[in-house]
Amino acid sequence: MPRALWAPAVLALALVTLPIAGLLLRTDFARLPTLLTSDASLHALRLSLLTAALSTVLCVLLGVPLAVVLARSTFPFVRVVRAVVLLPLVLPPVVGGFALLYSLGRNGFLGYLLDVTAGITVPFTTAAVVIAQTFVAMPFLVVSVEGALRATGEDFERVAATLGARPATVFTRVTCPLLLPALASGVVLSFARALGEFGATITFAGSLQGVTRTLPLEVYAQADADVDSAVALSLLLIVIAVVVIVVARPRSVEGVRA
Amino acid sequence: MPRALWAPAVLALALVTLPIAGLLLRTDFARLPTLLTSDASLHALRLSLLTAALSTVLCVLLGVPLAVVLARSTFPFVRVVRAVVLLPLVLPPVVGGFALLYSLGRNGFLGYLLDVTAGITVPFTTAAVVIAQTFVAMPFLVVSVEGALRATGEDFERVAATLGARPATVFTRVTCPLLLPALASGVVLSFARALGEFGATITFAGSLQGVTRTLPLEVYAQADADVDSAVALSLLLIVIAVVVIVVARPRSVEGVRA
Amino acid sequence: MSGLRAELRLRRDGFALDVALDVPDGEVLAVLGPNGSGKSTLLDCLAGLLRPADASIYIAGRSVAGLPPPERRVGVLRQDPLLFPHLSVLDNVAFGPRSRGSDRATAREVARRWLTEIGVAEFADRRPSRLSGGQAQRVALARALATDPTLLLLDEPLAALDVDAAPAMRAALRTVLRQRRAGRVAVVVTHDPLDAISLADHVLVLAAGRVVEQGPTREVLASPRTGFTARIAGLNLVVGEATADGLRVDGHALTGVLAEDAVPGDPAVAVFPPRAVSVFLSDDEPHGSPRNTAPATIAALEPHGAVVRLRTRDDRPGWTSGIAADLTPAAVADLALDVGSQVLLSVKAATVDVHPALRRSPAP
Amino acid sequence: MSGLRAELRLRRDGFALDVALDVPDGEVLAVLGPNGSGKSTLLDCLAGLLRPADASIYIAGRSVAGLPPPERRVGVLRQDPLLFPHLSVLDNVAFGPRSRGSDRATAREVARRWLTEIGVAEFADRRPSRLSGGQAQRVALARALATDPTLLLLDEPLAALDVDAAPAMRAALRTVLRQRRAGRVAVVVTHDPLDAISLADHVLVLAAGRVVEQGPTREVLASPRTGFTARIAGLNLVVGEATADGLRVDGHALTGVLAEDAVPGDPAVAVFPPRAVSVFLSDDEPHGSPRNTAPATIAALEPHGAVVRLRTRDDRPGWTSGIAADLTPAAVADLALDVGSQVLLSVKAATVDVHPALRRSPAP
Amino acid sequence: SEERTLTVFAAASLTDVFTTLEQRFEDEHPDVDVRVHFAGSSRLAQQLAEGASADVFASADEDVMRDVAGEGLLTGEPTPFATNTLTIAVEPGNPLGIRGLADLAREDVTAVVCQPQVPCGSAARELAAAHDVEPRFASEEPDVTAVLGKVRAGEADAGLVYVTDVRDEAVDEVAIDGAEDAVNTYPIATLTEAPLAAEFQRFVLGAGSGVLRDAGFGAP
Ligand SMILES: Nc1ncnc2c1ncn2[C@@H]1O[C@H](COP(=O)(O)OP(=O)(O)OP(=O)(O)O)[C@@H](O)[C@H]1O
Ligand SMILES: Nc1ncnc2c1ncn2[C@@H]1O[C@H](COP(=O)(O)OP(=O)(O)OP(=O)(O)O)[C@@H](O)[C@H]1O
Ligand code: MOO
Ligand SMILES: [Mg+2]
Ligand SMILES: [Mg+2]
Repeated sequence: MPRALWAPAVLALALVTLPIAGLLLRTDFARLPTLLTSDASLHALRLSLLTAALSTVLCVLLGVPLAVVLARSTFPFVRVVRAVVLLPLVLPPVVGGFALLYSLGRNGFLGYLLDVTAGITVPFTTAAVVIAQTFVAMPFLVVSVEGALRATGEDFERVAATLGARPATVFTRVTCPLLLPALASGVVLSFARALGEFGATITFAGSLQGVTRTLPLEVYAQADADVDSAVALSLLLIVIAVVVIVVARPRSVEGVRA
Repeated sequence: MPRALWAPAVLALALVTLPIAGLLLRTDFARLPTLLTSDASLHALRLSLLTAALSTVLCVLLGVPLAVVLARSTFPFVRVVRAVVLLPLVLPPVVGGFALLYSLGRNGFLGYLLDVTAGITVPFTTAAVVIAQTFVAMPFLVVSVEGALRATGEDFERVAATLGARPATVFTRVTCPLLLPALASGVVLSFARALGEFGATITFAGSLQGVTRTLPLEVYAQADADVDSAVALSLLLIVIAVVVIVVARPRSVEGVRA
Repeated sequence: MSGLRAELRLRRDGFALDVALDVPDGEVLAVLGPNGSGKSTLLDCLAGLLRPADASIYIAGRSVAGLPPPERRVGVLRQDPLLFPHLSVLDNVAFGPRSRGSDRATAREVARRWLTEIGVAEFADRRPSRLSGGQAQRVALARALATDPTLLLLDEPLAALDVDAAPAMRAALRTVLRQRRAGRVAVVVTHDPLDAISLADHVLVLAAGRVVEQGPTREVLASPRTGFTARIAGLNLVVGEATADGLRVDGHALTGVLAEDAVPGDPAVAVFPPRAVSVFLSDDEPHGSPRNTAPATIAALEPHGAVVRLRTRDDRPGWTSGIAADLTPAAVADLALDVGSQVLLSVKAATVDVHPALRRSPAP
Repeated sequence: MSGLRAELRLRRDGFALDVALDVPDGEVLAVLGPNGSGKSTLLDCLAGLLRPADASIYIAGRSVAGLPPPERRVGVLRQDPLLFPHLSVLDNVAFGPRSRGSDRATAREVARRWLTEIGVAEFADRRPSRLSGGQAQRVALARALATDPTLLLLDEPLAALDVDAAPAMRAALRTVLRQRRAGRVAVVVTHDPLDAISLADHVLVLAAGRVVEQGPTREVLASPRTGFTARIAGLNLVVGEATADGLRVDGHALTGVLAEDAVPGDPAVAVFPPRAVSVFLSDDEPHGSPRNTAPATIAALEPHGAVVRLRTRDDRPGWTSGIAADLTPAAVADLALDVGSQVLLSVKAATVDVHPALRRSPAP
Repeated sequence: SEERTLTVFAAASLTDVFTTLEQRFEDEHPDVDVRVHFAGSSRLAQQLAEGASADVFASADEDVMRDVAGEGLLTGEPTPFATNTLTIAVEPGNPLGIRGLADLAREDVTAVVCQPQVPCGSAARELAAAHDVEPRFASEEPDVTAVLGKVRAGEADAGLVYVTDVRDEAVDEVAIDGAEDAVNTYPIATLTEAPLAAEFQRFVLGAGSGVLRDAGFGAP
């Protein structure tokens, strides 16, 4: 590893750590317990963890198959499909929210159908939050996993096939385990993206305590009135994140070959 | 590839394409030219492309070295550093904005120093936008690149070293080329994240036309008053994205082995 | 119809493969050829990893050209071991049986048996990344064998093995290939003529993607028609029945060194290089250590690199029929040898290897 | 002091490597040993890819144990070709010269020369993924050689090569290794005794991480002290001077087949297996094709697997001193051979290979 | 001559009028570029406290202006320049027949409101409390434009907004009896000593008042 890399690496680290240090410096630790246990905070935290977890699960269940199809099929239109899948990445989240409203909202073509046939309205529900988060987060998972699939190549999958493994077995016993590190990064990225989702959520799902007001919305709302409480909530999230990353991630992310 | 994957893959694709179809259905194509050439739209578009490009460059310059250090060094504290680097991922962007404000703002410890010694105030400038975007987008690059580095292993780097290549040569002529597909995904992801950045930007940089009001902020501001113009802007972004992805991405992302 | 029958045509950049082959039920085909002649490509086609548009492949009478690998019931050892990095050695070998429907315990049991057979049982719990080159090669061989396939495809199975391991593996492979029940076929790519002789009934020689020689092992190796085959083979092969101290041919004895798994009374092949055959004039019988001395008539004399290769007529009972002997030009001149000369051939018993034959009649 | 001197101790899971070696300036060491004995591990330590805490390594008098690979000026061919997938074959080979400071054009020129030398120039513009196994192996060899290192480390350089390519590569390697100027050393891992004989001055035999034999090639291979060495080698080696039709030893001739690159008048080694040596009673000289018949005295007789190995006394001028001959027990009984018997040894010229010797005096 | 820049921070509910005022002011001063930054008043105040530079601040709430004054950021006295009251925005034609605040509690009505942290939200609460009704809201939006947006998009049947927000045909208005029980007073103040800042403030208080009245704002 070239020495010269250390300087930018340290700078990069500083860019991340200094602001977080700033946050810690500003934290009113005395008020922390009160702030964290306020009704609004607890509701938002619970809702955020729940919806982000749900949408991450959805991202994995839907995104991994999509990534495999993109990486392994040879249809000519795959390239176009890949471009389409990445669109939510570049769409400003608020616009993503409108896109969702226009399809699943009361006046959207799907939403209208759902309303008329099943009496279901999606906007302003927790389901809307999950859908919005999945919409913005899934491309992150697809990109990570597809990249890894392409990098790993098909050699091991071919070997497995010659040993008699059918596609489903190859997928579960070879593709997935070898994909684990990338899948782990993908999960971390999409969970993070879902957890931080703001624009699409507020546009498509609104902001009601306990139903659709996730932590970023709560923080945004509180930020006007009571920054301390927003900061306190964030600290809690940081602690959860560090625990998740340090405890759960290393085994999988450090890879099979380590 | 197991057949069973097609169903969820198609569902995933629908989740992404239907909302975008909804957006297209609602677009007022007649007004499109007028909307796209409005002053506010052009300012926002120019500012967004500029800042997202700048922060992507920063992400690459700082993030790749950091990823290499994380993947290749054997210091015991690497695991903790990795956790810290991922924090901006889980921090709600608005809180990230506060963190930046608390360190680089007028009353932040660094901001104060900058103000006193150089007379520089960072917040509410275009620089602040770039910093905010870099802060939230860099972890995406680091995660993609580090994952790929671990997956590739060090075999080729070792071979290069035995052929007499010094670390810098190994890095530029072996590590980087082999990393290209992952780097390309990382760049796409972090550019996308930077382009969609809202919460940290509005908190740390505000929303002033031509200075800090990027496209997501403009879209948010316009959305309620003039949805059509927001949608028009988004369409423009989508077109840019499709062009970038279809034209520029395949060669690199489809990988060296393809 | 059973066995393996295939016709393949494939283009790949500048390279074109065009092969037709036919391996009867229960037999083994060895594929020889220079680097880049298409041996691995041929195996990939048979395995279904490459699917040329222009191909017909029948395994045990079933057309498989359109089928994906798992439905072909093949077992493959590729040139690169490619052990699954995320599985232990044991689970790598158990992968095949598991995929073919065995439960975990049974599959592991099978795997353990094969690891023991191949001599790498001690590494069962290791990750593949911690094996040496030869150890990995052996584990990959065990993994291919453990699938118990209808068509077994082995690409250089004994490469990277040490001098102790190679013969042991060869004997193990021979056991496996001989035990194979009807309806089974194996194709083995090798650079070593000994593998062809000791493992295969048939030989196919490839050059630049085309078949240049094909036929029963004994015939192809004993009378090679191309320079390449001659260089890798050009061995004398004598078919007969193993005895305690060598081989019996048409009632005549040929003393030699028995391979470990050769059983007296069973069909066997004696192998010795032309350079090991000494020639004496008929009236000058030597009295020395060479156990095997018998009369023959010279059929041909031709230069062969630095030496002269002499061939005997195929006109007598016993081992001296159709034998090649390499002599220096000086020796040929000194003994005044010519076509039709009556000579005594002598070959030291220590240079004669007696291998079990794969079946009673190795010819088609 | 120059050459290579190393003492290494390394533990890796259950495996322990403990090796001391010393290769004089300008010479070549062959490393032999069973699979998993630590050959590749030893090479990795010398290359700097593994850095055991307990190691001292001197290359040309310079301590390199603490240095990373590029500062050791080594050139390495590892067991797996590991060609850079993102570079063409040409650029793979040019990588070393480029890294050592050549400009792009010069590096490519050097690379092209080596590709031609190794016979794979036609693949210069291909991606490595489109090469056959043997082609990739050869490109990797060219890449290692192109670095022109002080210490050249080759791990099974001739594995995966076909019968035509292997001798050609061996000859090419021999040329390279002989041309090497003072201050250069090479270590070659191999499973083939012929590589050791034709390429190396010294041999080191590893077993389970320890050195079990070490010394001049001729001595180690001619009188192996371990079963393993005996099985891989146990060849007769006779040192002398090449002649037009073989070798001259102490003024006596040994007729044989000259290797392509052997030059009459230069030092050379004749190699033939013990099983090729026939034994006659002294009063019964044969008149046949064997060109080489000369007297000897039996020094020892010992069982050696299925055969009896006989050794001659080291008491006469000419090639029959200290020679091993393998006979079947029946032959020994028949000729009533015993220690002290006066015999005639006979060996067919066609079985005697004459290789150029690496230097005038291969013993220390 | 070089173009001078004037930065104005204005409450989100002033978006339309201040956009008009910006235009007019620039017409009168061709060498001036006015940049107006619209956001919720409290967010603007916070940005000012953290170092955002602006010349003029127009807030939708007197409490917020007091906070900014408390930070010592003002260079002049805050002056009230407009008032605003709440109303109900409904879909065009009012298909659900909403008649007042009480109807916002109906099961079949999806209503949205501002979050209580912003002036329009606190006014809404005040008004509901004064009228002793408990409307059911599907969402508490971060500012008033978001509320209006939800009604415009047809996702919400009704939204509590300022009377000044319902001037276009995309929504209809249902006036609230007794809306004046919760009145917002809008103060304006300068933040720099720049003459242009004072001039802009004078402009809003003078020529601007007509524009404000036309838009539905009350006189302070
Ligand atoms: N992926 C590929 N694309 C194009 N050509 C290829 C590809 N792989 C191999 N080839 C070429 O096809 C020919 C046959 O290759 P193949 O691997 O079958 O040879 P082989 O007989 O197995 O050789 P070896 O003994 O070296 O393993 C070679 O000339 C090789 O260069
Ligand atoms: N990464 C590793 N970690 C632990 N043990 C290892 C590792 N790699 C190899 N070994 C073990 O170390 C021993 C020596 O391995 P090495 O690769 O040096 O053998 P080798 O002599 O080169 O064998 P081969 O002829 O099969 O290539 C073997 O027993 C092997 O199982
Ligand atoms: O104009 Mo406000 O500050 O959204 O109530
Ligand atoms: Mg091959
Ligand atoms: Mg090895």
